[in-house]
Formats: sequence, C-alpha cells, structure tokens
Amino acid sequence: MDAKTANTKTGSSKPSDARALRADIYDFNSAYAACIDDGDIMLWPDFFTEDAVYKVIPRENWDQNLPLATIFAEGRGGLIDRTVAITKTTVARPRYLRHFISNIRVLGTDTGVIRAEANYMVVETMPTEVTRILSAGRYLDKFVYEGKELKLKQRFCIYDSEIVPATIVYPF
Amino acid sequence: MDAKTANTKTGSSKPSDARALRADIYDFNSAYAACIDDGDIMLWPDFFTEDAVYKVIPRENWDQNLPLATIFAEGRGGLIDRTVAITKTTVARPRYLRHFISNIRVLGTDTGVIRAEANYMVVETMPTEVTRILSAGRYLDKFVYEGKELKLKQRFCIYDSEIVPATIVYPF
Amino acid sequence: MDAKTANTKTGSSKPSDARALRADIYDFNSAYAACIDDGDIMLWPDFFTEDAVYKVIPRENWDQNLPLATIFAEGRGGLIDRTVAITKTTVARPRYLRHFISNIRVLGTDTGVIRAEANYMVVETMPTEVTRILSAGRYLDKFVYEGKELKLKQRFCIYDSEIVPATIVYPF
Amino acid sequence: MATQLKNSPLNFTWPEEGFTRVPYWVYTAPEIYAREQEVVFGGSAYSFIGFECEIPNTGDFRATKVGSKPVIYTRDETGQVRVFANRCAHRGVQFCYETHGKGKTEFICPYHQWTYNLHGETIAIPFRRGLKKQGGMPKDFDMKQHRLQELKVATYNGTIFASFDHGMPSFEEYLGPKMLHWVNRVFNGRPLKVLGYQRQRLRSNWKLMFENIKDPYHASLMHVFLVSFSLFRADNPSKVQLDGTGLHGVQISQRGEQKHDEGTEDIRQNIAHLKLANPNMLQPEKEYPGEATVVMQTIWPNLIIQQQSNTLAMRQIQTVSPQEFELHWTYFGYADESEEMTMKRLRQANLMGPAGFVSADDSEVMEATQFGVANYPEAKAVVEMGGRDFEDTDHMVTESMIRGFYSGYRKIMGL
Amino acid sequence: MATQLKNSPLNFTWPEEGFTRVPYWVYTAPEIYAREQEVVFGGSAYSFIGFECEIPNTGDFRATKVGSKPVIYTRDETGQVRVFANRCAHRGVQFCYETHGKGKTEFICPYHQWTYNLHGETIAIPFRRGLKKQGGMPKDFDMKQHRLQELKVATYNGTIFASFDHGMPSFEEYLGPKMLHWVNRVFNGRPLKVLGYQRQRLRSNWKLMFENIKDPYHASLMHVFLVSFSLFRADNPSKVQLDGTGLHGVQISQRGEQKHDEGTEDIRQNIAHLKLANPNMLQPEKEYPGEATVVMQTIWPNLIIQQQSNTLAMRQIQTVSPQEFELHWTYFGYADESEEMTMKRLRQANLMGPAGFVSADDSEVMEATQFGVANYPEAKAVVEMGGRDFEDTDHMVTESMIRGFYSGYRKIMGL
Amino acid sequence: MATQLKNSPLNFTWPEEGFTRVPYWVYTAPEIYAREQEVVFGGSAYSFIGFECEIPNTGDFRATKVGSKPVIYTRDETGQVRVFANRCAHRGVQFCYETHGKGKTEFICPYHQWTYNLHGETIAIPFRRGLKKQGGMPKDFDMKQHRLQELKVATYNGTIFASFDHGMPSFEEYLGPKMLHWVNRVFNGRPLKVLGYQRQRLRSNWKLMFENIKDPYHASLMHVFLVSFSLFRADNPSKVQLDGTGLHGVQISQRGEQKHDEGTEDIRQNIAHLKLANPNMLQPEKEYPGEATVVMQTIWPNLIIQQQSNTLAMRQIQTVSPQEFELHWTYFGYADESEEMTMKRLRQANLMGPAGFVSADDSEVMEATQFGVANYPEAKAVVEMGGRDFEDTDHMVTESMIRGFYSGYRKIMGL
Ligand code: FES
Ligand code: FES
Ligand code: FES
Ligand SMILES: [Fe+3]
Ligand SMILES: [Fe+3]
Ligand SMILES: [Fe+3]
Repeated sequence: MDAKTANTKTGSSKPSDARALRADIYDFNSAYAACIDDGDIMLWPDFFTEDAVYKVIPRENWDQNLPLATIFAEGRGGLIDRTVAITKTTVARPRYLRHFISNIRVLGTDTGVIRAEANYMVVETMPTEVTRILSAGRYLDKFVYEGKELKLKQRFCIYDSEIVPATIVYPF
Repeated sequence: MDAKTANTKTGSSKPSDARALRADIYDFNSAYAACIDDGDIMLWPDFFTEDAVYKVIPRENWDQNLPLATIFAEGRGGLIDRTVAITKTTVARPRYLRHFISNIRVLGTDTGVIRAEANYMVVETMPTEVTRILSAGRYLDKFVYEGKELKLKQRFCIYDSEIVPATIVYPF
Repeated sequence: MDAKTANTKTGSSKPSDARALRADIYDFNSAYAACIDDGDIMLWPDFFTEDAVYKVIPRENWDQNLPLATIFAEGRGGLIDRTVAITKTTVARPRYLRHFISNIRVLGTDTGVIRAEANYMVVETMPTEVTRILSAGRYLDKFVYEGKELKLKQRFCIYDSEIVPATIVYPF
Repeated sequence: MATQLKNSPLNFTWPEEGFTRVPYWVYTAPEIYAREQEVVFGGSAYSFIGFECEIPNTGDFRATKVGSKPVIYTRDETGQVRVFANRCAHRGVQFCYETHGKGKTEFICPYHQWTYNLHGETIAIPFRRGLKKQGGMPKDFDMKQHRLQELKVATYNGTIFASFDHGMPSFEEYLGPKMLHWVNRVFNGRPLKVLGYQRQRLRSNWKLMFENIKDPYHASLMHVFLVSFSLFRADNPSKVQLDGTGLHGVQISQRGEQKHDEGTEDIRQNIAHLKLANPNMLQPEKEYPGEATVVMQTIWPNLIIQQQSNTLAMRQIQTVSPQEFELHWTYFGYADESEEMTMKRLRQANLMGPAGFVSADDSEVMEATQFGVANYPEAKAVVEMGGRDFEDTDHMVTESMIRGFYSGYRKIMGL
Repeated sequence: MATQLKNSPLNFTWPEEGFTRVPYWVYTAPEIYAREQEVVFGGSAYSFIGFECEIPNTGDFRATKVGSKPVIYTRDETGQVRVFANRCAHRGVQFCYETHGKGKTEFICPYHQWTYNLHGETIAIPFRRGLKKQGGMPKDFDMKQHRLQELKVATYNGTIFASFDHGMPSFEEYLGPKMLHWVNRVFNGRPLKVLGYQRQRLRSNWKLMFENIKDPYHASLMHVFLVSFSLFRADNPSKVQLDGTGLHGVQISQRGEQKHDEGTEDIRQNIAHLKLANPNMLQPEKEYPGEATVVMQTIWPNLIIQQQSNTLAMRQIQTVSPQEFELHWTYFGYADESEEMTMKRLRQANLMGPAGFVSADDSEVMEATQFGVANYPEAKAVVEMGGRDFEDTDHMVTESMIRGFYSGYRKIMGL
Repeated sequence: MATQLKNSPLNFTWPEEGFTRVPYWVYTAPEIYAREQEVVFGGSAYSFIGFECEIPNTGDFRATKVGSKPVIYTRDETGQVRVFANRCAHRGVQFCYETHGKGKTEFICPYHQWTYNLHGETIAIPFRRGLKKQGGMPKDFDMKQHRLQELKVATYNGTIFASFDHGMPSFEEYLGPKMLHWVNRVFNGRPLKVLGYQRQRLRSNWKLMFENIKDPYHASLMHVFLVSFSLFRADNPSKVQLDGTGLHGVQISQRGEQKHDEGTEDIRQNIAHLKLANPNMLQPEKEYPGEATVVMQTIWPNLIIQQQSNTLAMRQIQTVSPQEFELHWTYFGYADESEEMTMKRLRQANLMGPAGFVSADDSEVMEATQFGVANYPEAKAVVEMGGRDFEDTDHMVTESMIRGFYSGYRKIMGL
C-alpha cells in the first residue's frame, strides 16, 4: 500500500517513509547494541561517520549547560582511541552489558541529517553478582545515510543515572 | 507492496493496516513517554480524549476486582487537575523518570476504538541516588483517532510493583 | 510503496519483506510475553513447533561451549512437561513476571528457517517485595512459518544474570 | 535484627529534656529496632490485622505482618477469627505462601506437610508413627506442645486486632472510652466492604509515620492542596485528644470555606484561587453525625484510622528495617452504601496513598526526615508546639500527641 | 562482618534441649556469621574447591570462595594443585579479576604488579630496589614473609578440597572410611569432565541448605515430581549414615515403581497418574554397583555431592551475608562416557538447579524458612523426627543428620 | 550507624608494626565507620564543600555532604558564604530538597515552614504565638536556641571549606605553608568557572580512595595509558611532600617523552608504540610556572585537588556506608581563559572520571581491594615502599604518604 491509502485505511499520522526511517533506526540501534553487548567492540566506531561526535553526558551538566562530558569522542579517531583504551590499556574487571533501546522518535530531517531520540537502559552484570541498572537515559542522535547505510553523525547519551555505579568501561 | 503480497512474500499474519496501526501506537507511546520524561508535564493531558479515563491500578486490586485505583483521573479535567497538583501543590523532591514501553499488542478495533496493550517499565533516579525500578506493569489502552492523531480514550496502568517505593509523583 | 521506492525515498537498507518479517517477530514476541506475564502458561508450548528445542543457558556455559542448560525442553512434549511441572508439581511462591523484549534482529533466512536475535529482560515481583531484575540476556531464535503463523523452532535464552536470584519458575 | 537479647540493657541515654526532645539515634539504631520488635510489636499491644469482611467464610485467610513478624488471619469453622504466626511449628517455614485465599479446611506446610487445623492445632505429622515400624516421632512427642503460635484476637465491629501477649485486657479496655468513641464513629456495626489496597515502602523509620499523623500542625502548612481547598485548616474548628498513656490519639477537624485570612496568612503556598477542572473529585457528602469531617486516629502500635471526607482507610504500619517501613492502606466503605457513595470514596482516594494529592507530601517528607537525621545521631528534635506536656486541646496548633507518643514509648522501651 | 574479635564470647544461649532444637537467631545474627567465617570456613575444615579437570594444565586457574573468602585454584609447573587467597600480599587487592583462565606462568596484581609464581611466592616487586637509587623496599624487607596466603590442599580422585588450617589431617582421615566409601562410589578414579555450571543466590542462611539436604524426610513429601515418578519415595529401600562428628552425612535410596500405597498415602500431592509428554527426560541408566539410585552426601562445611539417577553435581555453598548464601552447581560426567550417557545427564539436569523440577521446591522453601524465622529470634525449630539422637538408620523417616550437624556445629562454634 | 556512643572505646587493636600495616577491619567495621563520622568528618577538620563561583550571588545555594552528613552552602546578603547542616532545627527534615538553586532570601522547611534567613537563624515559626490565642510555642521558647546548625567556613581563593568544629584555626594554619604553596599554584586568585560534574559510587571504603591517590607508586605501574603516553612515569622528575601530621600530602611530577627504558622495564604493560588516532585529546599546554605538569594534592579529610596537564578537578569524597563511598568530581577552569584552553580541559577530561582512560583503572582496583580484604579482617596491608617512616621524597617510589595518613588517622581515631 502507499502512504496515502495507509493513512486513509488507518488514519496513520505518519507518511510511510517516516515509518521506514524509524524502522531503519530501530535496526541500526539493534545492531549497535549487539556490537557492544555480544560483538566486537573494535567495530563500534563503524557505526559513526568520519566526523561524528559521541558524548556521554550527565543529565545535570546538560540541564545546566555545563560543557563537561564523561566521555567525549571526537571523530572516528576519537572513537577508535576509546576502543583501543578499552581493549589495550584499561585495567577493568570483566563484565556483561546489555542494552535496551526503546521509544525511538524521529524528530525531523534537515538537509539529509535526521534528528532522532530514544530512551536507553544499560544493565550490567559483574561476575558473581546480580544484574543491576548501570545507566538509564536518552540518546540525542543525528543520523545520515551513507549509501543505504545509516551512520551516526552525533550520539549524545544524556544519562539520568548521575551516580555511576563504579566504572563505565563500555559505551552506552 | 500491498498487504496481500506482503503476506505471500513473508507469510505475514497481519494485514498491513494493523502494522501501520501498531506503528502509530509505537510513535504515540514514544511521544507520551518523552512528554513525561523530558518534556512539559502540563501537555500530558493532550494525549487523551476529552472523556478519557486514566487509572494507575495495583495488580492485586485488578485481579480481585476491587475498584480502588492509586490514580483515578476522569476526563481531560481530571488529568489537568493531576498536572496542576504535580506542578503547583505537591511538595515532592525532584527526580527523573524514564519510561520503557515495549511489547505493544493491538488486540482489536470495534467501532473506531482500538484496544491495545503494552508492557511498561518506569525507572526512577532521585538526586544522589542510583537508578531504581519504580514500576513495571501493563498498559490496557483504548485509542481513537481524532483526525490523524491517536488519542487515549483509556489508559489503565496495571502495576506489578505493588509495593511502591515511596511516592508516585508523575504518571506512568 | 514497494521496497525499491522505499529505499530511494528513504535510503532504507532493508527490503520491505524483511521489515514485515521483523514486524511479525515483534508481534510474536509480544504475544509470547503476554502469555507468560498475564496469560495461561499452558498455552506457552503453542508458540513452538513440534520439534522445537527450548533452552535457558547461563552465558558462561554458552561462552565456554559447555553443554549444560538450566532448562532444556525437547520438542512440544518437553515444553508441555515444563508447563505441567509449573502448574501441578512445583511448590513455588506466587510471583509476577514481566518481559521486555527489544532490539530484535533478523539475521537471515535459510530454507524457510529465519534466524533472529533479541535482547530480553525479565523483571520479577514477589508478593510484598519490590520489583527486581530476574534475568537479562539474549534470545537466539529460529522461526518458521506454519501457514501464516510464526513458530519457534528454537529459542535459546542466553542469560547474563548467571547468579539467579532464587528460583526460575516461569520461562524467559 | 535477631541479635538483641531479652533484657539486655540498651546503651542509649534519652535527652534530659524528656519527651519534648527526640534523639535521632531512635530512628536508626539496630539495637533499638530489635528491642521494638520484642517489646512493642511482640509485646503487650493490639496490632491491627485486617477486616472481618476480608475473610467472611470459614477457611478464608490473608497474610500480613505485626511489625516485622509475618502472621496470617483466618476464620475457623465456628466463625471465630484466628491469627497465627506464619511460621511452621516444625522448622519455621513461612508455610502460607499465598497473600490471601479461601476454602482452607487446614493449613499444610509445604516442607513436610505438618498439618494445622483452623485453630492452629497440629492435626497431622506425616510419618509421625514412622513407616513400616521405622522412624517417626518419639513416642512421647506431644503434638499439643507443637502447634502454630496463636495471637490473642480482638474483633471490634468488623475490625481485627491481635497481640502476642495472651494476658492482654479487652480491646475496649486497651483503647479506653475516649478513644473508643471515635472508633465507634466509623465502625458503628454497619457491615463493611473493602474497596482495595495500596502499599508503599518508605526509607524512613516507622515512628516518623506516627509523628506525621499525630501532627496536625504540619497538615495546615505543608498540604497546599488540603489548605487551598480548605479540607483542613488550622483555623477550622478542631481538636486533639489522647488516652492516658499518650500512645493512642485522635485529631478531629472540619472542612471550611476556601478563603484567605489569618489561618492561611502563615501558609505561604496557599492558593486561594485554586479550582478543580473536574470538581467531582471533591464533592464530599456528610455521612456522620456532628460537624467533624476529618478524623485521624492513631492506635498504638501500628494503625492509623483515616476518615477524610468520604475516603475511609486503615493505614497499617509494617516495619522492614531500622530505616525502612511499609504503609499498607486498606480502603473501605459500607456494604450497604449506594454506588454514588462508593464512587465518591474512589474519587476522593486521589487525596491519599502513594500518589495522593495530600499523602504524597507526607511520604516525601518522611524520607526527607530520615535522610536529615540519619547521620546526625547526636542531634535531636524539639517538640514544643503547644507546650511541653501532652493533653487534649481544642485546636490543632500543637504537637501534644507526639509528646504523648514518646512518653508512652519510653516507658515500654525502658529508655 | 569484620568486627568479630577472635575469642570474644558470643552472647547467645542454645536451648537446653540441645541439638533437637535450633534457635532461630542462628540464621540471622551478624556475630554468629562473623564467627562462622572465622572458625568454620576459616578454620579446621576441608572446603570443596573444584575439580582437577577444570584446571588440567599448568597455569590454568579458577576463582571461587571458601565461605565468603575469595580464593583461586591453579596448577603449578609440577602439576600440583594450589589454592591461594585471592588477596594480594601487598595491600589486599583481589588480584585475579577473571573467573577462570589458562596459561598463567605467574599472577600479577594489577595495582603495583607484585608478581607471584604458581607456588604463591612473591617473585617480583617493581621498584623493590628503588629507581635510580631512590625509594624501594627496606633493605631488610623479606619477600618470603610476604607471599600469597596458601591453603592446605587435598585432591581426591579428581576433586579438590582446601583448608586455611595447615595442621589438617589427610582428607581421608577427615572424612573417615564410612563417608569415604560413598565418595568413592562416584569418584572412583575415572577421569571426569565438567558439563556446566548453575549458580543461584538465596535469601537464606547457609545452614538451611544443609538442613534441607540432610533431611530425607522432606524429599518424600514436598517433591511431588520426585514422588510421583517414584524417583524418591519414603517407602523405597533407603538409609542414612553419619560420621562420628555428625558433620558429614549421606542418604542412600533407590528408585521404585510409580504406585499409590502406604508410602504415598501420607503424601497428599502424589499424582500417581502423572506421565511425561517427552519421557526421554527421565530414562535413567544404571551406572553404579548396588541398588542405590540416589546418593546425596553432605561434606562439612560447604559441599553436597549429588547423584540422582544419572545427574551428577557438586553443590558448593558460598556465604554472602547472614541471610544470604549462594549455591554453585558444577555438573559433571566421566571423560570417557558415551554421548548417550552425557545426553541423559543433560536431560535429567532438568530435575536440578534454579529451575529444577525438584530443586526449585527447595530454593523456594529455603527462602520461605528464612522469612518465617528471621523475625522470631526467640523461637526455635524442633528436630525430633526419628528420635533425639543421631545415628545411622535403614530408613528415611528421620532428621538424624540434622541433629548430627548441630551437634558438631555447636562444638566448633562454642555454642 | 547511629549506634556509636561518644567516647565509648573501640574494641580493635592496631597491628604492633604501626602505620606500616593497615588491618583490614578498618575498611569494614560499622563501629569504625560510626566513629569516623563523629571524629573525622564531624570533628576538627576542614572538609571541602565547593566553589564560590557556584554560588556567585546572594541566595544561590548547593547541597553536598561532609562525610555522610548532608549540608548546604549558600551566600548571604553580605556576600559571605555560609554552610549549614541540611537538617531542620525543628524535627530534622532535610529541608532543602533541591541539589542547587538560586535567589533564596530564606530557607523554608516544607514540613512546618520554619523559616531560616541566610545566616541560618530561625526567623519565622508558623503559629509560634498560636492561633486565636490557642497553641503555639511556649512563652519562653527562644528561637535563637533553635537555628540551623552552622559550620565554620573558610574560603580560600574561590574554594570553600567548612568544619563542624568552630574552634578550628584558620585554613592557612590548618594546611600549613608547605601544603598551601601547592594550593596557591592552581588557586592563585584567578576567578574560576565550573565546567561540569561527574559522580560515582564505589563499593569500597573511603580510605582506599586516599590510599590510591597518595600512592604515586601505582600510577607508574597500573595506568598503562598514563605511562604509555609518558604523562606520568616513575622516572620522570617528581617528588612527594607531606605536612607534619601526615594527613595532607602532595605528589608533583612532570611529563616525559614516550620511551622505553629503565623507568618502564618494570612496567609490563607499557605500550611504547601507542598512538592516538585523534591526538587533539592530548595536546597539553603549559599554564603554570615550573616544570611540574601533574600535581595531585590530598587534603584531609575529603579532598583531592587534581591538576593533570590541563585537566583540573576537585574530587570530593562522600561516605555512604562502611563499604561504600562516592566520589564527586567538579571540573573547573578559569573564568577568563580562552575557549581553546577550555576545550583542552574538556578533551583531557577523557583521562579522568568514571570512564577515564586513567581513573577507570582506579575505580576498578579500589572495588577489587575492598572485595579482597572485606572477608579477611584478620589480615593486613604492608606499606613499606620507600621505608617505614613518612617524609618528603624527591621520587615517586614510595608509600610515604600512606604511612603519614595512617599515622594521623590513628591519633584522631584513638586507634
Ligand atoms: S517445616 Fe513445616 S513441616 Fe517441616
Ligand atoms: S596491592 Fe597488589 S601489588 Fe599492590
Ligand atoms: S521539621 Fe522542619 S519545620 Fe518542622
Ligand atoms: Fe500529612
Ligand atoms: Fe529437596
Ligand atoms: Fe591511579
């Protein structure tokens, strides 16, 4: 069916391409999460554009317009440096992370840049410990299509969980 | 593709308009959550019809057919009163809420009223405290389209988390 | 719209039938969760094929290629035996479970068998206790269509939450 | 919490000012909490258990707690209400897994199926005589000596109270005529019906709940909603009454007009112009004789009887740890009331409970109090509003009931 | 938990009836728990550590706990198994972060890279001699005096046990011939293989796990699944044996036919007609001499050896707090067994573990016991099934092993 | 934690070796923790509170904690900084709900609206004189005697410190000239600006944070990132200084070249070839006189002043329980600095905090230490690197500052 009939059929308030867009973002986020939770963290930078900016930001800083981030990776290089640190230099205990990404919202598109949001929760399981909530918050995203592939031009993880339990080793 | 080809192609068991319907509900719920988590609570009543009924109900009451709700807002007016109380009269400590709405199920449509369900989890972060689960449960929804916009004619939040940690300030 | 126009319109990287497929799996998982969380556990085996294999596996066993599962149900019969034990022989305290299934990924289809993954979280509420995370992990699924209905030929629940809080009564 | 030994002295010294001060260690010390379980909840007091209408028939039952101690209440074949520790006489299992149920003719512990009749007597012990002449209990084993621990039960006009002390006087004597008068107001013999439950856990010591409700002073100040709608105002006619021990108390007040005057000039947040978009939430109907529209009665050691306009509820306090308690709300009405009246109660219930327009303020401030005092054990509260003694008053501008509470508390605790 | 001082007296008095009673404070008191860490797990006992086949090669290692005390076990270059406290000799870091691994030639603490060989000896301390003639350890600092704390290790037919007391007798002497006989049944020298792990945390005191498994009485009553399929029945030929201390014990039983008769008339939930939709889950194959099909052996202070039909597992108890313990299950088989036999074990594993058709009952009832007793410290369990002493029996209708357990426990704890 | 009684003796015996040993019960015992709240954080010490620039105007305020004790800091109408316990003088409510705010002319407790001016004086008590001649506070009630508990405040070049002991000497005297010298380096009177906050909770005793930062020895070994980029190397010119008490200390060091030689041969994980894909994260710019590029100063009892290249932060320690503390990071720069410099600080912030390329190692190892020591209360740390006394050194190969810390700690704690 095309968007119009969809709308008449269901009163759908969204054009079909917005649907497809959200579906692409859903698939992107699922792959993104799987890369961190079960995959190879070294591939994580591939979800971003060359000039991407990735930040993990305490909500209080964001709300008070304070510029400090907890993670501030500039460009593909900055993302790669983070993965190198995680795998080569950081002396951290092993742990499992699991991402839950929901409530994806496509906010709009300007000149090929898609603004979107989502709620995320990351739960952490340390060896011999019960699973706990590591971080809950919101993604503020900017996506672009490189060919048929979505890439993140920006991902800001604004976290409600301002008191971080111990250490953030892997990205949100 | 139209619904039929979709079905033949993928064996899809759902007509395409049911898909669009669920997609609309997904978008609705995402906007609903964003309004509470990051937006202006005063706009929350706009997600409901004029004659809507919103209830937050302990699962034990629901299961025993006991009529008591923890929140019982009748009509747009009742919803507005709740937002006024939240913003003007309630003396509550600041907190962050974050909604996770998943497993959306469209149960059926009778005379324009769409019955749907979803599982929800609301996590709460108090200042200087770690994030905790405030409430997990199920939405029992009735939606209608007003023009192209979905509105809630009914949202019952049946909560498993019968022992409420402290206070419910914002809606689920 | 057909896949191609979709793609040109949105640069979508997925053919529309993959979309429909994921949508079917989403609906399947929602119904699956509702059956356990709010429905009749005796109907749970109906979500599987006659020759299905259902396992709940500690992630450490999976990662070390150790064959032991925590639940190992072979075929419809094994699933039925589990439901009989739950309802007739197990002496367990009452509890509520609530499933959150997200990040669904369709990995591919070979000869009618659809391989898919998802992240799941199951939260548990015991009477007079606060809600806690019972288990978080990943579904490794194999689906087939029986007519228009999806069925699970395989569901492996690989759980991060290796230290199980008390007892697993209901399936993940 | 199990480490407190009977009769061991508590190494705490109450401030010399007496009950006009409350030392903050009383809200946090594990030794105090353990002693409370022993002499307050486990001692000579009638704790609220539930309603008779919750267990109308023989074999109906519900689980609850007295302080932290799990118990069940049920009705035996003679129609008598029984309350038992939810602890198997054999090896202590909380044998009743369900929170409520019906149709029991006996209680069977899941572990070894020791079986108790509705009187709590042990009526069956599997393999008691052994099997094929082997094993079994000793010949001289006396099942009568090993039964469910029963509490002394008092039922009063549909309510159920119980005590671990079987030497307790009658409930009427325990409360005394002054307190009983107010109990009779709501519990006048009219059959009751339960409308539903609400439950919340607060990171706060249980005594702060009593301080809160024995404190009419705060109600006219903190509860902007109450005040703005004049549901409760310091300048409305009102009074406070206590029993001789100071442990029980009641505050009585009446609704006024929405206004702005002396009563509210002290109340900064009063919003005189506040209006309800849906007024049907607040259309109380008079249902009791006299002018009182609000009666909040506290019954030692675990109950608040709430009558605010048409919303009626029992608030039962359960303790969890020194710094946590739970409040279990049972909303009720009368079995024979009109649907309209029931609907009024359900609508007015928006005032109360974990999300109540009024009670939310209280749960927030109780946790805020705990957080304020927990790490200042050397400091103490000053409780002098309305004087330094405790007596009845014809006004609300007093902490008299709090002083009374701690006067009685200290005697019982030996502090 | 660190506050218990060596040799300080415990202010608790055991009931005068002796080991036919268990006072409920024993499951909750922090002082008891701290003392147990000191004299039970930290004392003169062999705790189960793991299997040799888990660390087949030099430098393989795994982490576990003795009570609450973190340790690692590894194999040195001579092939000898070593067990060390997972606590750096320098400033106490749990230096081994991984739960398991291989190929270590030394252990390096991440903090300052103090380095230990596979004997636990300190072989390198960075900057020990300082840097450019500055700093470093004192000249007289003796690395030998600062090494990993090693436990005395006993390996027995593929199993690994260890003790903090280096004056322990041999494992054989510790167990004694009667207990060793049953250990030999499963651990007969045949090479083992691990099939996998299951772990669960229970809000229950660790001793309730031993009470549960030393209690054949409950098995024939609570476990409807076991009984219905006659995998375990009170009227099946069976016996109970203890060692002299009472601390170790074993119950031996054999499968019967599915039936309904005297053995089950006492068992209300027996479902004689119960059938499996997929029977392959329960097709046990005889693999040991003799008639016994179920042998459950408890070895003080932290082990249950499970042989139920073809499902074999070690259940290791780890303590978390006075009211929490963890059960760590290691399922195993024999390295040289057939795939069919391994598959039988994996299928029968459905009986056991956190989701076991049988064991789920136990984890539920252990928490229910803790909840039942935790707030009644003044009450006590009565343990008189099968008499008031502890001795071997030719039947299952007894709590003999529980009495034996507390007889030994009291001596060790000085209670 | 409220159960510790003033002046009651602590039943703990420090190892005879003195401050070259740290007994592990010091990290877990509730009695120790309670005493620390009383004599360390509640005693004669200046705790770091925050920055003046966080509360530039009258009525601006922020909430924080001194140890576990909630306080607020604000600025009065005279421009003076005030610090008050966040505990109502009436009945203890943590009256300030917000974490920060502005424009207060007074603080009003939500419970009964007792009102405090910006000096902490009680200026209004609703119904103090009663209402319509009824109730109210006793005639002789003196509001002056019931005010917010105020702390003695010391501001120093934009920083705010406070003490519960009003008999404290000046901050300058408290620190002494040697320590003050290094404080002056960063806090030289230049106006400051806050760049943001980071907060984390560690399951570790608070003293392990000081041990970590007073330990230059580990930095050159554990922090592969630091070492690989030569941001900190044992063989870089560096020194350690302490004040007379041993409680305050500072380590000073300077950046070197990326290289592999004696300084790193002991460091197994040094990755000499490591390169940054985006080098702009590490392009420090000299901003202070002298060669030092890293100055880490510890100020008793709750502060670390961090200057690593261009990343400046105050790390404030807050205690949560014996086995938990929180680290609250406030990153700052200078109000008049260039955007480029601010950007450098924000980029270099990747080194620090809960996700810091360097600090992540520390938070991980601090928890690993707690887990290593918590269940071995009978064991102890050995702290002999660099000798057995504490003194200033011209090198980093020493635990001198840790010995100094425990020397002072024992005196204050009476251990
Ligand atoms: S514990 Fe209840 S029957 Fe044994
Ligand atoms: S603590 Fe292990 S090397 Fe220092
Ligand atoms: S507690 Fe603050 S005003 Fe009463
Ligand atoms: Fe109130
Ligand atoms: Fe059992
Ligand atoms: Fe460090």
